[in-house]
Amino acid sequence: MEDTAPTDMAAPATAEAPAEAAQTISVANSQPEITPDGDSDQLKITLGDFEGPLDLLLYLIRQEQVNIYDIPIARITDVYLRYLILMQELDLTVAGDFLVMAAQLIELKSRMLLPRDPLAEEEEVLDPRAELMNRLLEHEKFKAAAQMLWSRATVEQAVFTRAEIETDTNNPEVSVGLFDLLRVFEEILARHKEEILLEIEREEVSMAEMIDRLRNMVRSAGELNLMKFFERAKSRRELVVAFLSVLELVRMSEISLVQSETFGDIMARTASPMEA
Amino acid sequence: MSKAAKATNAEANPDEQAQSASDGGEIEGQRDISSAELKAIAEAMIFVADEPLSAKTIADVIKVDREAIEVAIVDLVAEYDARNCGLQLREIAAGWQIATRPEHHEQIRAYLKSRPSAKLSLASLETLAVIAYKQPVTVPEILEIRGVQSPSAVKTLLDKRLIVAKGRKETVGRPMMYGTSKEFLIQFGLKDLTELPSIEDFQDLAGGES
Amino acid sequence: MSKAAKATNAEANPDEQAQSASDGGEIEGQRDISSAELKAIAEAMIFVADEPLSAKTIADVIKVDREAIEVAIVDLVAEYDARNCGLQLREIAAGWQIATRPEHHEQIRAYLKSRPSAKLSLASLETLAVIAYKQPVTVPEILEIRGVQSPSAVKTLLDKRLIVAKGRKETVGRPMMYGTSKEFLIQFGLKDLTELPSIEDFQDLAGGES
Repeated sequence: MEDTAPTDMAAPATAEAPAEAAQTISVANSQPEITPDGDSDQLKITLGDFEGPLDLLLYLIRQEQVNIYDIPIARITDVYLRYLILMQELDLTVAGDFLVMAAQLIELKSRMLLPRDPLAEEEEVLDPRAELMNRLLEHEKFKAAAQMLWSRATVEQAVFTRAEIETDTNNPEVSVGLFDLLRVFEEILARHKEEILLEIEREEVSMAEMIDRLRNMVRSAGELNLMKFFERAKSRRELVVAFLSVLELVRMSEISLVQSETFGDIMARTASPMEA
Repeated sequence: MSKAAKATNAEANPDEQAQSASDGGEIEGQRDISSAELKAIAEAMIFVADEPLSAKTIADVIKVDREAIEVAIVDLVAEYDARNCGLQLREIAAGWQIATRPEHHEQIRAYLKSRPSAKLSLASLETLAVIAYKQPVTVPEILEIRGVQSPSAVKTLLDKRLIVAKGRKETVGRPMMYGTSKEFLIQFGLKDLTELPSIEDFQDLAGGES
Repeated sequence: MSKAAKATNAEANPDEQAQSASDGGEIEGQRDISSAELKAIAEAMIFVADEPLSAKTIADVIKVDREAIEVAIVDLVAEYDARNCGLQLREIAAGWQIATRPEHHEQIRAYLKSRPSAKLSLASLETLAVIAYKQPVTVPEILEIRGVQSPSAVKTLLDKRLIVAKGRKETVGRPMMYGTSKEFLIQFGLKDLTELPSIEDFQDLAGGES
């Protein structure tokens, strides 16, 4: 099932077979791995279900076996950036979220290097890492909660209830939520649009009709913005007919085309008697 | 959770296994199933089936002798009758089915009637959607938008008090205009109409893909 | 033809009526109902209901005290457990439901030819966890906690009816708030939201290693 956006990099992929990126997602125990591939310097990468930069960071903190309450920012930043580069080399789309986190880490790293303000009270000096740490801890709590939900759903899937008791099959009933209402409304609108398009397809304007239409419009107004004329076309075919009819009237010297400035609007005018 | 645990290490009681081996005989590629388990499985299967289930079908699915299933079902029927409960296991149309007992039909009918139905047919739902988003709106306008006739859907919605008349439109024929009711807000858990999700709300959600 | 309808064409056994008159107190406008009968009716009603049925609903329909129904249901649950059969009577989503036991899922799946339905992706599950614990919550708030931009998981959850809109938040842009649905309780086997373990219980797991 593919319900994550492509940017989520949710699909596991391996260095050998990036083409399999669309395979199904297994939730439990899917951890990414980086292992040396034989004798070469190449790293073999198995990407896990990284649902974003926080996920990746948590994983790297585990892998590097560092304390989440005292993250060595410089080291983790380096590993994180290395990971992003590897993902790019694998042609995996690195989502913007990952890059934003990279920027935040680099900024954090530089702040950690700054000497502390000696004038500041000891209590007021906040660890610059505190916010990141809190976000990581919060995120990890919800990851654990997600695992709990997953195991509950697994048990529930082994339980069955009785089959639907048949109701009136001619008028199948649906139970309705708020978003059903919106979805249905959108469907109606989409259906409506399709019908309009279908009708236009059927309506065919002949070359002769189009020439008449153009001639009348130019005559009645004295001049006609051709862009406006073309925009009236309801289909590709009608546009072609409109274009041909302009050429035809120019050829017959019934109209002349005027463009007052480069890239300006092109106006069709009744050909002046002098030119006629 | 314990339920999961039960499901995974569902080993039969050794005594029961011995028993079933003696009276059923082992079937190829199938672990022993005790007669108690057979009964439970047959009951569960009859329960989930959407039509009367024959002993043969059950036997085929769990790959045991049909006779074993027939014995299990006869036992089950006796159990149901002995319990004197609200359900019966009965043979109908060459199959087995769990059903309520006839003596409770009055109460069951009363329940089925009492069910609040937030359920609408698709036609009613579509009509309601048009009215909710385009109100106040007349029946001809609804027909135009939906592209299908919907006068009966309007009546259904009026009956369910989900919509109300909102005066007449000052055009030819002065058609009645409809809008959603207070009941509509209650049933859909809305404080007011501004809480209706908009198409933008939906697009924001779908727009995750860059 | 529905199972419920099948129950209609029979008369109550006169003996039972006589018996029921002898025990149990009389309720206004209602004939006497013995406790055995109450149990049977509750069971039958839970069976025909297509969603978990609350004791209150049953009590309202047959016009008896809710306590009486609750007692009957507790008895029924004990009976089901004692029978050690294929079915269980369980409390879920603030109601009662008859369901199969998890240990027979293999055979039932084999019969229904169903495979375990597609599980939610990690993205959807994490989003669902955030919504379950922080509800009502807006999409921006969810994204903030998850640290990812894609809101498509919210749409997936709406499509699967696991979450529902819960009005708008009175802040800039009046974003839609979301919460979990009854379907969520059902699919995750929860009686109600208080049955969810506290999010702080996961604190020990978070950061616990290393």
